[in-house]
Amino acid sequence: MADEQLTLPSPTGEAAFVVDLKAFSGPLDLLLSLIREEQLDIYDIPIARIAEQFLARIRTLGLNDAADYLEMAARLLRIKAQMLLPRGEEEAWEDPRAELVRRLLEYQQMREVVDLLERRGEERRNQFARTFVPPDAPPPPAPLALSLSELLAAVDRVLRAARRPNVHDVVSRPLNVPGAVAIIRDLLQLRARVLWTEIVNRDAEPSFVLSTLLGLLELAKLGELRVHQPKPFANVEIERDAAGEAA
Amino acid sequence: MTPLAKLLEAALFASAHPIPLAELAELDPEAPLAAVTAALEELREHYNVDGHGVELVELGGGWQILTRAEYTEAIERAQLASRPQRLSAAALETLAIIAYRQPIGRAEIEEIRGVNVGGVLKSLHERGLIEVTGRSEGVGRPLQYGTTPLFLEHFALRHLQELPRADELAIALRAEPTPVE
Amino acid sequence: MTPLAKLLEAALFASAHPIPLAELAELDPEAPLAAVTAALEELREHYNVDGHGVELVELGGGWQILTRAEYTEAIERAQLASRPQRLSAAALETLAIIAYRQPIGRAEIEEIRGVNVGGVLKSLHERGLIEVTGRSEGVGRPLQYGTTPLFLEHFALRHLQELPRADELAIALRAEPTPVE
Repeated sequence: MADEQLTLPSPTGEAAFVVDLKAFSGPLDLLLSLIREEQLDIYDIPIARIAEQFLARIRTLGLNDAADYLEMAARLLRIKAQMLLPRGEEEAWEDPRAELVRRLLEYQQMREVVDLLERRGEERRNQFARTFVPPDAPPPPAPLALSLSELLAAVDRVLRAARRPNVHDVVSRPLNVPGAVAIIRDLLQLRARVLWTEIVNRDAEPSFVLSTLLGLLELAKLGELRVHQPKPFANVEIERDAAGEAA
Repeated sequence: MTPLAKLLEAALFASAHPIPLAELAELDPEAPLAAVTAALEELREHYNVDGHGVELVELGGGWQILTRAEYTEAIERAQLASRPQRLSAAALETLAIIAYRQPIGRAEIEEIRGVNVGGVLKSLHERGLIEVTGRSEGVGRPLQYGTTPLFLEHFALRHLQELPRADELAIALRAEPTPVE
Repeated sequence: MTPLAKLLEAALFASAHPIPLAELAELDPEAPLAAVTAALEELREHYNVDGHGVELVELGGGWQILTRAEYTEAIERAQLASRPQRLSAAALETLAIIAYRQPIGRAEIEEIRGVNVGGVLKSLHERGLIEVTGRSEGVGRPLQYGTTPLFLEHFALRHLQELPRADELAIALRAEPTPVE
């Protein structure tokens, strides 16, 4: 886990100091530990007092640059102000602390799970699994379970999720191999050698890519050109075949 | 040991992760499932009674052989293996929330923890303890997270149901905020 | 088994590599070398006489516990037979984007999906579903990806044009039986 320390530049520009955020895992943690220290009733928090202590603590811990803590401080001060408002009709009064209490309880509940995970994790940490597995030939990968409808559902998800839903339509356009053959022939008339990327640009339609590919293969078969890829993934080089031309 | 128990032992020894029962059963297509579980029990008994340095445990949705805890220190001292780093409190809190509320989005986790969890989510994801399970329907269709089988393995849980139910937790929001009198 | 033999078993199980005798001896600084070799012999005997799925062997200057050869075939077969692997939602979405927009670079995919797709691309590539088709003209000439013939084969498509157009798709996907009200 990343070391959760923040190096904060001191406002006066003096030596930077390091705040150990590990002491508390967040503002709720700090708040709960204050409540525990003071042995307060979580359902009836003296909000003015706790707000004051919270502020004092984040000041001494140097946490006042940590936005999450500041946000909580502001929240406490807001609640404190609301508590001071005249209540009016007692029945309609909603305790401004209610939401905070709910969050504290929820957080405390989560901490209980953390304790459990910590215990179990520590037990597991004390046992080693097998690490040395003698090098066998890797078995062929298991067959892939994947249906077309799953793929299409994924397309649908992407379409609906995309910020700009501009996934191209695949246009059912017939392949135009003769057209591609003509283009390739024209290019090879001009130059003895062309690159694949010079024929097919990056946003070419799949149908054009396929047509070009088929056209190339056709012309190679006819002996009009040679297709050459110097290394895997390299650009494909297409050369006029002098022998074919002569023939 | 029975031939089936020996076969299971061989497979379990060869694996760095728990093997699900269904996969163990495939080792011998002719063995009924009951025979496989009986052989697992036999193997576990054998390790316990006979006195071995390892034991057979059920966790992470499968079965795994692990060294006994009493030898950990000596093995680590001899630098033959080392224990993984402990998770930080921030990571544990985030995992606890995801384990209970999955699928859950980042904003909801931050709401419960009261802090930004971007960095923690990233590192939990890199460790393979959580995964993206999809997107929610909400505004911006935020990513949803869930725990992985490795999470169970890491905390020696057989399955997620082994975690106490929310209402079984001690302070499980048992007392509703008392109405103001 | 003697305590020393159990300790050796645990260490041999947990170690990431075969362990030379000298290193095994460090496990218990008080045990004389003769005791260590005797304990190794005891462990080997135990595996042989008692009938185990594994055996203790000395290979390449170190000791290791290995699966007995007679079981390796069954284990490999079971791995093969193990349930076919599914693609994660993240992998499927990435594959879908590549299928419809190829050739496409990683940055554009990430722009659409809103998350890092490096790992997903790698695993789709390893599975042979996508391939590098070239480099784009953009800054840094990033790699471009496209689907492979295996991709078509897997979905029993003759060519990419057989994929439904995006607007047809919306209809097809809604054609699921509506729940009875």
